[in-house]
Amino acid sequence: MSVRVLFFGATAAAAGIRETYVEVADSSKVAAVTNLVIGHHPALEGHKLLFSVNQEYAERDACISDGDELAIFTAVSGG
Amino acid sequence: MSVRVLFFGATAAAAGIRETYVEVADSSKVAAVTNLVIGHHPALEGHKLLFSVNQEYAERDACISDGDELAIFTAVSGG
Amino acid sequence: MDFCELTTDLIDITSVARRVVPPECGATVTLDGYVRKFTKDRETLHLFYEAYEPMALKEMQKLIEHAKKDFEISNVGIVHRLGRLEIGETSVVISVAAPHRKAAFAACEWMIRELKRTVPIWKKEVYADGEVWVQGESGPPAAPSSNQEES
Amino acid sequence: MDFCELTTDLIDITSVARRVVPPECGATVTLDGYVRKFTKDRETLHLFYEAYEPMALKEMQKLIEHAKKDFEISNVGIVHRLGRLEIGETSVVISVAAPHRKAAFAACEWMIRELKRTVPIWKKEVYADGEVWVQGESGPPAAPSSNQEES
Repeated sequence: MSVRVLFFGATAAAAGIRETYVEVADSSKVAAVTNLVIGHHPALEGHKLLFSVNQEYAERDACISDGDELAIFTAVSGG
Repeated sequence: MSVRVLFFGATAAAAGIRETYVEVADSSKVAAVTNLVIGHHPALEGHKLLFSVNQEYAERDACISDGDELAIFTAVSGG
Repeated sequence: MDFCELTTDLIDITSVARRVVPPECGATVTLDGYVRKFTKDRETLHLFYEAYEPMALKEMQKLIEHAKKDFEISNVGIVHRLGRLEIGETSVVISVAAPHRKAAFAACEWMIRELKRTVPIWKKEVYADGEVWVQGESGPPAAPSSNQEES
Repeated sequence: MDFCELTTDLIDITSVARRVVPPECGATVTLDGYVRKFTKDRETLHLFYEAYEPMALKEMQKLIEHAKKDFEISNVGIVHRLGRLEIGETSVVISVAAPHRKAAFAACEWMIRELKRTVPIWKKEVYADGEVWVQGESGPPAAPSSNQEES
């Protein structure tokens, strides 16, 4: 299945891209997709990462479905 | 001695004036001056009065000197 | 820069908040009090504020000094409107700048409570069928204390 | 009316504060966060804010819903600036109107704390000798709770 992956701030700077699509096995979890992404963009490794799936915060063990939007980012610093 | 007396808000409305001068004995207290003023402006009687002498809050037993400025008013309601 | 002012002009909140901002600060908390249309179901047409001006400015200045002693804040601005106010117009603005917002919130809340208790300003509410000088709720002022519970 | 917005334009505090005022309310509390010149003695030249915009708006909307459930407040407005900000410019405004100011203070303070913890916006500080994406201090968001102590 295909997952859209978004990066922001520090993760966008580390990955060198703001957006990508990855192909993963059906019912993959956030952790599996993230590991794949880190494989392609090893500079992400040093960061403490947070996740959202379809614009809701998600944990590493959350399941992802075809067409979902996964965002990978660091602790927010707005305000 | 001569004391300048000021009224504001409800006390100005009750007294019908905003300012007056009264002649009282030397070393009179706030209470004595106020009683004299109430004698001239009995509509002040119903009000719970507060006082300042020379623009500082004062109690009824505070002493007043010649030339002092006594203000007679009700609980403040700014804000 | 700290300041306290009485004015018969319209109050612009932004300009008050901006004037208290020093470069090292990160947050301003601003209390904006304004003319309510209804008080206990009675419709207010407009308000009138009167001050014992020199004493009001002294008391406002005392509030600022007291707050700067008790809270870790940088600057304070207080502006109170006088004269006739229409519904929705700002009657008072208190702006507090602080390096950390927690102190700004605490100081601002303390100052508006004390201002209503100690600063000699009086409000007249004008209704369709009359008018009344509002009595403060807090009784005569004692020495202000930041530890005091809200009455 | 409640609202939350992301904007690349300058934020005018007064207009934000005014838009949350219903006729029955008597006080608005406004938090105004802005660009600090110095963070730990290091001089910031300017800042850059980036958001995951649709999620940020959702999270801001959740904050408002949560606050209106937990505090007796009438309306809330939140505006966060995005893009490049110069020193002293407002980055965020949260305005809360309430019949009683105590609830407005409490809700406003709770909302800025939660916004900094949950709303996906990131700040980049630009110095003379480099730039850094600031890491939030609060770790990953748990379910927001108004009873929670400040971290």
